[in-house]
Amino acid sequence: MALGTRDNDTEGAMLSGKNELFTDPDPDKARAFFRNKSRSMTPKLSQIKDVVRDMIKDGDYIAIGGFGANRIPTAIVHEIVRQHKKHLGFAGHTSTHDFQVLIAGKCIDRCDVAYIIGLEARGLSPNARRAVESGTIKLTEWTNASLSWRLKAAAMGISFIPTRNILGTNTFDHSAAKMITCPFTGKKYAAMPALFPDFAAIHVHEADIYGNCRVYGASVSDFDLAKASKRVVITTERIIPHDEIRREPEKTVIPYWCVDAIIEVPYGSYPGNMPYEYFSDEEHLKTWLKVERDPEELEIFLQEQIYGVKDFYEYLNLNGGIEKMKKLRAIEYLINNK
Amino acid sequence: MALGTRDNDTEGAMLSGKNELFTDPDPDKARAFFRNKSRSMTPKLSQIKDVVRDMIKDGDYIAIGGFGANRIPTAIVHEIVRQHKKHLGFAGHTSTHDFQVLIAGKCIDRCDVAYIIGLEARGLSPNARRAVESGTIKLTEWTNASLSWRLKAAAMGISFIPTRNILGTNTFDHSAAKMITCPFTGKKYAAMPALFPDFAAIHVHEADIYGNCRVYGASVSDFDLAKASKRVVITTERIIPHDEIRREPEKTVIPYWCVDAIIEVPYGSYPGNMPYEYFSDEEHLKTWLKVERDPEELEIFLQEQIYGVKDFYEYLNLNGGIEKMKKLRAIEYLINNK
Amino acid sequence: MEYNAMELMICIAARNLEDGATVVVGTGAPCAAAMLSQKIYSPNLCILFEAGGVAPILPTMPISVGDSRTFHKAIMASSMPEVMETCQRGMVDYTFLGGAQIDMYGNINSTMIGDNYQKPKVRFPGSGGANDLASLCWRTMMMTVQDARRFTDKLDFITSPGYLKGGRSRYDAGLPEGTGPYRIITNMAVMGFDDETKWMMVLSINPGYSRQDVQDNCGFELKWAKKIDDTKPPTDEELRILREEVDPHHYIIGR
Amino acid sequence: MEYNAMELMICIAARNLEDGATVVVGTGAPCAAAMLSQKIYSPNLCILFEAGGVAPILPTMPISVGDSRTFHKAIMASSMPEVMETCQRGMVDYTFLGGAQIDMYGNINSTMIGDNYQKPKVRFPGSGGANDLASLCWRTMMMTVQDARRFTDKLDFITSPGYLKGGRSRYDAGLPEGTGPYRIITNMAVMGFDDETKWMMVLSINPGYSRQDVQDNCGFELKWAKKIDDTKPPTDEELRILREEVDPHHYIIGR
Repeated sequence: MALGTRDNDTEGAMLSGKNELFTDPDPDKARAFFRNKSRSMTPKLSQIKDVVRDMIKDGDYIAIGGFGANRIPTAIVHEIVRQHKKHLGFAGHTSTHDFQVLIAGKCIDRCDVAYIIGLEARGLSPNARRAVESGTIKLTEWTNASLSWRLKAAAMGISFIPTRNILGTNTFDHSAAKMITCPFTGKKYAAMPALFPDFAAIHVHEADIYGNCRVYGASVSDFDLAKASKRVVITTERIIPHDEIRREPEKTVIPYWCVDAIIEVPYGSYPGNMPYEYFSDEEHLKTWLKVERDPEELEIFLQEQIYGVKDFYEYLNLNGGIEKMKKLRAIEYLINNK
Repeated sequence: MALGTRDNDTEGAMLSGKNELFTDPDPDKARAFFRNKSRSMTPKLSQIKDVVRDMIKDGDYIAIGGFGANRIPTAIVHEIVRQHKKHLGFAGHTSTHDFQVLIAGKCIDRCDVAYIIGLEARGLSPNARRAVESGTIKLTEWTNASLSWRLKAAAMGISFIPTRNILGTNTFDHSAAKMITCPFTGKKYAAMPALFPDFAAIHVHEADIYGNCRVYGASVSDFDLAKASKRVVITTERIIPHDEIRREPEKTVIPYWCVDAIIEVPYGSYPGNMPYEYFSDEEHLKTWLKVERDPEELEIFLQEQIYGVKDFYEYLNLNGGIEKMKKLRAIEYLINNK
Repeated sequence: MEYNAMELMICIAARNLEDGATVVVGTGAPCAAAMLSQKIYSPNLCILFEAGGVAPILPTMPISVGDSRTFHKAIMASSMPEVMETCQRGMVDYTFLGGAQIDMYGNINSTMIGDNYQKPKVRFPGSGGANDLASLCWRTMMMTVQDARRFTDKLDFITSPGYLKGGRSRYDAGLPEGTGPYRIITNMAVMGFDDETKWMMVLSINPGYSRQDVQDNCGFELKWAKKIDDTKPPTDEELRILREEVDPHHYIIGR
Repeated sequence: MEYNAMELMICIAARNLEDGATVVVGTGAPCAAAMLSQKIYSPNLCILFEAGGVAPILPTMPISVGDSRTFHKAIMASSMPEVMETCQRGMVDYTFLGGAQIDMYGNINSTMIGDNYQKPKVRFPGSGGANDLASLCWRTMMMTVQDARRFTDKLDFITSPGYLKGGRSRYDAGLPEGTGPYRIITNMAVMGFDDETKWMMVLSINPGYSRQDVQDNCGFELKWAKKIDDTKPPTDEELRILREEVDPHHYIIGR
């Protein structure tokens, strides 16, 4: 493949990735939005159904917190599918089960890709692979660090950040990054455009009713994601008293002003892993990969697991309820208690 | 004053701050240094005297952790003066008491300035002011955020970061920043050159013998400083068991590989404030500002407080020892126990 | 009740901070204004400090913007980049600056007097975070005693940006759209800035002063709003809370 | 003892990780190699995972590079930018990549087969963090079964950079000085790269294979080191610890 295309701008002939930039990196437009975002510390307890109905429009660009099938806000992801949201853009920053559910629900039509069709050591998602190979979703190519840094640029309030990855590769050519030169050293950098999602959902361990959040274990890019996104929904394993937040302010990793709504969803990362709480349900994830092989079987499975249940609690019960959760807790704690 | 100077580089006529860039922002030179920095998790307990003797050369560029007179590694600062280190460069990122001690000891001959001659609500340092007004130290002008972001660029391993402050002002003109244009939006940015100090000293609450550190309260820029600096010394209120670090890995804010030496120094931020431990000794700081008015009185005071004592413990005893510390703890905890 | 100029300025500033807003403050009068506002007008005002403290319950006035008080029972004890980036992202409404000189466009000098940078006649504390906050927060306010040397059309050094040369020059320089000086609160008057030219404009005159006083104590020609209000003097409630709760030792408001 | 190709490759990789080094690994064979190395050769090897886990005491093999195991009793549970920036700063020595195709300069394709990006014949998982780690860590290693379709001089897509077009082209493109592919470990041989041309060069041949086998199963002409060693087969200790402690369920090494 040809390496890169050349811009005709006045800065000289610099390389430029040729795929589409799905979101606007303009920091002044983002600021104009953030200027009107509430900073009032008011209670924000909400319902999954309402939040998905009111805060995601068809065509929005969304991002999901966590990594792979770890600490993911499954209840929100299912509800997006259940409400048949359409034409969503998606930040595919090692999004595995979350992406795969959304693409099974035909919610996504464009995606910034780093890693979306694999499920890590578990194998590949046949349905996600079909979607990508059939060309039904538009892709722009990135990497995990690229998307991390794009979110960081947005969180910092700047329109780009210079980085030393992706240079010289087809990954760059099929990105929407640009090559720039350091004004001090003359070194070449990839300029990563800021990514301001319209909507993000993040699952955390603890939050108060205002949205001050605590997360334990690897945080991936979620703190930057919470700042970069225009609308943010938090699902949390536990609501904790506000006074507890003030008792240890070092532990707050997402401040309330980033957050538009909070929903307490115990076991909210199921079938994914929630660090220090419960391990992933490997049987359930294996079933997903199996039924995905046949589109018809997949539809039946989606009907049973998502469309046919009224909410996330019914889904949890369908898959073993509290007894299953107890088993997954034992696995998380490396306890032989099956 | 004239607003900015123009570069003759090929990128076009862009504005450029005209003061000296004291350190090299080249990320490949920094990488070449870091390549050989030990990543071995070995015990690093050291002595103040040895560390200052062996890890700071005359002419080095140094930075001190904390903010103002809060969480500062006073023992290291005193020892630098006691050992008559000379011609040091300094990162003056709201450095108040630390800078003022070092300039009283005539250790510094160049400084990146954001805030060095004030002591916040306590007033101005007459001696630091004399040093600056007499032109005996070379200055390049920055701001707190600028120096923060310069350290962040270094910590990220890149030679610059684009920011939206200092534009249009004489602060920019007397900096060593450059103006650049965003390749996506055409917006103007200040490019902040990465700052890789030769040496940094940071005072923390807890560390294990390998240098894994915990800090409570506002962290200022210290996590980036620890990563950006070539050699890093940690003084800590307490050494804690390594197992305790592994019990709550979320609390580690500086990983061992950044750290070259660890010294346990209880009350190590005195006369500064150590959050959750003891408040600043306002009487002592007032005395500093008073004796500074007269260069001769200042010399006598330095003799008594620094040159004439053998180490930091003798200095603590000279200023009230454990009984004083008890009083400062009471003030920190807002307890009426004078 | 009787009051002094500092008390007046703090009370006026407090009224300008609406509920649910965010404000980065330093030590001294700005912190007092924010605390007073929280106690009377804006219980939900979120106070930030540039060293990292976010929304503390301030038990006493901080001595340093990084001391323990600035994150006492706070909702977050974060970092300087965290706070500055929150400003840069457009989530901080207000900040306060001090300075030795200010011009008609609200540009502020807190660096030096003289014409030789390397050997200034007088060196002041410098920017600290002032330039950053003036660049990145939506609205900058200043409380200062007014005299013709301080209010000058020739700054020795522009430390922190106001509207630079007026009009759109601030934004053309690359500073964020829509930001800039908002209120200059002096012992004599309250000033804003003309929407188009960005020239300093008197909005209201404080009790006991005349138009003449205000102009005579300013080194450049002031603009005047169509309707000049009389600044409302401090209420008894404002003074009581300021003196008894916000600054009980009268460190800032004087004895 | 008998051993299979996967066991051999893991043992060779483990020997290449020296004590006191840092390595970012994924799931599977790379993680097994790092764990084996820690248990025999390099107790002080620091293992990092790109989602944020740093130096865990791995109780079992992780299923995901972000699952609980990756920061089990770790020294830090950090973030993706934290780990990637540690790499970018030059503090990470090794990483491992996988891929569907590799060329003579160590460039790797893990994205797609076909010539139409928007409609590939086959889509693979893509970069994930592979490009980042290959760009930013000092030395990249790969473990793979060798055949002439996989080792090709025409990649359908360069996902992760090797030495690009050889010589200094990698550094001229802006990638950090001194970084690049280090060892390609296959079932048949261990390859490095020529210092000048950066062309893939055979260093040692594995037990049971010949020069002819190695070249026949490679789609481009290989260079040969002046002295070609015989790869040392896995020791009994290596195999015992790999089978009993590192991968007791034989997920990776097979049954």
